[in-house]
Amino acid sequence: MNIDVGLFNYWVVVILMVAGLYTVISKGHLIKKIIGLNIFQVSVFMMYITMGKVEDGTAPIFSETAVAYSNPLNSVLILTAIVVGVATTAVGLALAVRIHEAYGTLDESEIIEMDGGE
Amino acid sequence: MPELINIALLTFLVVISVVIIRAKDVFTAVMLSGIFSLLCAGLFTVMDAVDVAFTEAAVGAGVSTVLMLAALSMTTSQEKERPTNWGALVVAVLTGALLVYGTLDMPKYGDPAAPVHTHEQVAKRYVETSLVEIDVPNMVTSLLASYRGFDTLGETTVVLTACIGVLLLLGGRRREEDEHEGS
Amino acid sequence: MSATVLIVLSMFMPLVAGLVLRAFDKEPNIRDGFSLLVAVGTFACVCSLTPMVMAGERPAFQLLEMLPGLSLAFEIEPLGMLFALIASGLWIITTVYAIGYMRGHHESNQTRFFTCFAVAIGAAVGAAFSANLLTLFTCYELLSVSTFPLVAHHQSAESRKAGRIYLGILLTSSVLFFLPAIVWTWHLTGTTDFVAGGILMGKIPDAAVPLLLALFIFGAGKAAVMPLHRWLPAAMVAPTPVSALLHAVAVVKVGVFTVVKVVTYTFGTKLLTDTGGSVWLMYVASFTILASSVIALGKDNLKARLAYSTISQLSYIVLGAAFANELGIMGAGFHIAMHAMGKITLFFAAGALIVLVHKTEISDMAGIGRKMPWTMGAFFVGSLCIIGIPPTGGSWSKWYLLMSAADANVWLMGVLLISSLFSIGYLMPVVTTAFFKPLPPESDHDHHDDHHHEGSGNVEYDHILCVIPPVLTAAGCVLLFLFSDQLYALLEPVMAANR
Amino acid sequence: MIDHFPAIQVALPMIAAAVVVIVRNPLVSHLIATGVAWISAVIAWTLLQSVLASGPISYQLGGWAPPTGIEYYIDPLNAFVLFLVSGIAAVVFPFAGASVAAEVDENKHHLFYACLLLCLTGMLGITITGDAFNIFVFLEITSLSSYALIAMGRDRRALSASFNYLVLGTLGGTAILIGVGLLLMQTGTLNIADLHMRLEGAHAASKTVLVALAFLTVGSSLKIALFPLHAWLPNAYAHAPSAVTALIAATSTKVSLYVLMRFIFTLFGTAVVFDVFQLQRVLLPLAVIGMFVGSLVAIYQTNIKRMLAYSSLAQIGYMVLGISLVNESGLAGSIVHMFNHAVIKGGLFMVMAAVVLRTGSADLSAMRGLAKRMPLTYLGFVIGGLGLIGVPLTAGFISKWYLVLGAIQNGMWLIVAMILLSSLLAVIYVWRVVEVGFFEEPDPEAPEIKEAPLSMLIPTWIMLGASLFFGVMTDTTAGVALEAARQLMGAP
Repeated sequence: MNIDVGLFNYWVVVILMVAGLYTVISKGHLIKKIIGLNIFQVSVFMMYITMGKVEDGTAPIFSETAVAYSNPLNSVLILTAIVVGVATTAVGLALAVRIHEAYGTLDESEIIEMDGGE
Repeated sequence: MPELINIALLTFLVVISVVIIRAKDVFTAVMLSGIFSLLCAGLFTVMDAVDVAFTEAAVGAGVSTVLMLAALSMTTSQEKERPTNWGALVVAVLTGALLVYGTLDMPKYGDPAAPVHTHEQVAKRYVETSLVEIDVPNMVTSLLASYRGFDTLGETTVVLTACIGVLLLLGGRRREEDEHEGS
Repeated sequence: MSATVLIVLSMFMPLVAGLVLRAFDKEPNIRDGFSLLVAVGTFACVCSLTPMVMAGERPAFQLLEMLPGLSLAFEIEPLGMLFALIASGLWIITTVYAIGYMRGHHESNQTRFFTCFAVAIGAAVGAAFSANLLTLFTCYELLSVSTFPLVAHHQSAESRKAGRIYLGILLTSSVLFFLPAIVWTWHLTGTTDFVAGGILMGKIPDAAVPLLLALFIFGAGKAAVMPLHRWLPAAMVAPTPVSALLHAVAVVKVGVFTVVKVVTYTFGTKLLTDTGGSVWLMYVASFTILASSVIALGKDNLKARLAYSTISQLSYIVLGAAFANELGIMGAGFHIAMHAMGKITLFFAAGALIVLVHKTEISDMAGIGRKMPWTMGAFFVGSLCIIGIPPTGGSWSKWYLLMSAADANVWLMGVLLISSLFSIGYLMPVVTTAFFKPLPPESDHDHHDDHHHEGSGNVEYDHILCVIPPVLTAAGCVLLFLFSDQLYALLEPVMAANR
Repeated sequence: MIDHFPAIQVALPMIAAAVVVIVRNPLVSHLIATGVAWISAVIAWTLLQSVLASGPISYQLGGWAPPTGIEYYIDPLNAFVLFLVSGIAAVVFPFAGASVAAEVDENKHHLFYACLLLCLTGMLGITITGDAFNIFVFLEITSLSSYALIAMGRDRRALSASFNYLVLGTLGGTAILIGVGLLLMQTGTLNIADLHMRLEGAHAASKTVLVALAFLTVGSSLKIALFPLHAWLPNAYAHAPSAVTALIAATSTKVSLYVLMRFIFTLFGTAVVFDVFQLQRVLLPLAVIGMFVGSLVAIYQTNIKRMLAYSSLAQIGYMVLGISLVNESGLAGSIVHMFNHAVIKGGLFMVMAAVVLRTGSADLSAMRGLAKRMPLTYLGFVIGGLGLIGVPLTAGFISKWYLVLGAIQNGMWLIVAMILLSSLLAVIYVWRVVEVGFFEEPDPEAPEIKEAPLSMLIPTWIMLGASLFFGVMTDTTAGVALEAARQLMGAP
């Protein structure tokens, strides 16, 4: 059974991006911002993978039975991007820990207030 | 059939993302983001990206979640109440609208004739000749190791950078604590 | 010595000397002696270039290429020669005067003073020799920046405020108008070189001529055409040697020099007369002449009065350029020299009054002429030169300007005549007050005596150093009258090129 | 050997970073970092000369011809930027010693230098590569190391500034990732030259390409700190360790600007960007607003590092303005200003590093009468300040000349006035500092302040000397910029 999903995938991906972006901008808790960043990035990954899919294709590993392969390039790019994402998360979290030590809070507006509004 | 799984997973993801936004406790949000990553991994498998799915499950759902939990244990998981930030919503939705506009000229999902699959020297070449040129059945591995090996080197450097960064930030910080209290 | 070496020496000797002077911070005698030596050397270099220029040569020298196709280059033509002669010649006298003034007045930061002074002269000579607009602009800006510390010399709140006005107006006008005018010229013609007869003919739409001219005139804020004149009275907080040489000679003359240069070598007088592009400027200059004369009449502070007089006299030169005919250019060139000699005399005298008897207000100067006959005598001769009465040089320049006005715009002859009356009105009362009003009894005498005691016996020496210069320059005013044919011969080629 | 210079250019600092981590000794780390920066600069200079003499260099990594594999593609533009980045690093790295010793814990020095090297690696990688995705990877290397470096500032505000930068920087990086993805979807390739070829065809005006352009522009603008996406910059510059500010302020935004140029001119091409999508209509107003907002806010700052940061915002406005004039002179102005501003601002931040080292503060009040105590350092500030204003004989004048010429060629007189007016605002904020240093007396109760150490003075003066040198000898800057602009605008 094949349903023509058309562009549906992309639209959902966009909704996820919006959710991630909103979390990053609007949430005060620094770690929650990082979660938002993650959601944003993962949805971008999904966009790449979605475009790499070929109808009736299989995973890009050579086999005798395959009719078509999905695009390996997209997978490779996203493998790299995932690592980059987690690296950013790690540095961000380390910063959050230090900020909590220095300010005693992780709330963005409180930190801005303690910095004298700069 | 895979399309149905696809739609179901995507719907789930949207629901989870909304719950994450609304979660009062960051701990909950962290756990949910782990689940989010796992579902993504599932989705990647459906879309034939098994290597990515594996990495996402290990790194996105595993490592990231552990790191976040560790960070939370050192800080606080309570989030201050904030009114809905309409400005942020507008920015985010506008960005989304722009992207949706951009999708209108995109090739359909799974279209084998899409340019991304038909470039003679890129995707087609990888699929058709990598077994001969590199002699590894997994095309993703061939790409990672050879055709785009330099990205992989860059990726390794990113990890190195992150490690150094975290060490710089957190290494031997016990001694400094007093100083920072004072500043 | 070859011409190139001489050009380089006359510009860079002052610049380098300025830096070397810093090393003698602790040795004021060596420092001041060295300053004087460099001044004499510079003048000698400039002088030895003069015969070549008189003979029709145009010594040139390209320093370096600043932008692809645009260089920092120098070429000496008669106007620049004249200006360089005035600036470097008067520098010697001013240095002598400054030594006396700065010591007599117990000024602090004297090393900075002499350093910046030397750099400013280097910049002025560079501007005089510049072969293209870009070089002129560069020297113009260098002059603005190097004279700022001189204006703000006293470091008091007042002088810092004056410094801000000074630099603010000069930089703003030059960057906002002068620079785009140059870039526009470059865009239109592909060159910024000074070429006898102009470069813009046929390259610029007629309607744009007044606009471009306006950018140049107001860009050269140092010419103090109203409404960009405010910096000049503000700059009077500087020590008097600065007012004398820089704000009566070097700085302001760079402004009007730019105007004359642009009219003769960038536009060409023919373009201006054909299109009528400079008519508006005649009226603006006339207004400036009259308005600032009126203001000068109302000033009691002598330096302020002289400052407004300068604004008025500068616009004579601008007016001569605006007439854009042979006699106008000749008159403008003449007046650059005559006004320099006359005005520096007046400022020297005013400074001598400040140092020796602590007088700044004209109303306090009753009878001072009897105590200081040489100083006030020089002041009188200088006044004649500014007003334009024989036997002083000023009469020649006024004459040429009048003749030029008769050709270009008869009505403006009236402006020239009326303003001469005004200048009699604001200069002569100083002389009459000094000579014919009785000395008030004993009022400031005590103070003067105090000065004698604390002045560590140097007073006589200061006295001489402050009095000789105005007498010398007053003599210069008369000499310029007698030897005006030399000046005419020098400037003749400029007229010929614009015939 | 010379054939492999492109690869060595990036690989050398990368390997050196790993070595430095292992070595652990602060002094040796510093020496290695300095040496590597010098070698990098020499390599970049060689590459630049070779590109100018014999045309663009294409280097295939792993031996796979593009677009199958990743390509390094060096033309006059990025050869120039490579030289800029490595040249600045070569001056700042030796300079960093004294400042880092005072501001960073000694047991972290080796990590700090490793981070500096990685930052350099990333910037060189971004600049040299001819592959759109590769840009993203190296951009993240630069970003991650910058976050860590900025957070090393002594003040706790460095931490929040760094976090802020991390969030916005990641958004910017991800936006670039989205843009690259959309282009990949439309063309199937990641190689910039190949992308350009394929975009010229039917896809040129598609909605997807437009959105890709939008995301690439926004992504790089975030990194450039183009108004109104500049929120991260002032605090990051103000609170980072002084040596880091000098390096990042001089190079990081410039490299991002290079990326924007590369996207606009090489990837999409002027026809698509300016004729079809009219990007200049967005960039031009933003650039002008940025010029004024930056300068006006700078006037009211009391922390001089912050003041210089806002001044950077204004200068970035100039550079983007040059791009949006869409002619050779404007673009040349933009490119040459990239270089000149890097040298000038680098020098100024180095001066501030010396001031912070000696007085412990970057506040205006701490600089009272400082010209007497630290004459050479303070004279440096004057030279740099004059360059910032764009006085003739300084590098800043050259850039202004081309920008004004570009605007006049388009007949945009209002823009001419804007460029000049905003450069006059620079006079105000620079002069404030000059006046305080020269015309106010030092606080009599303040402890005696010595001139900065030679290890700082010499590099600072090399940098400021360069700003004078390149103000009069313009063959290497304006000459190359004109050539690069000519090629970018599509002249044969």
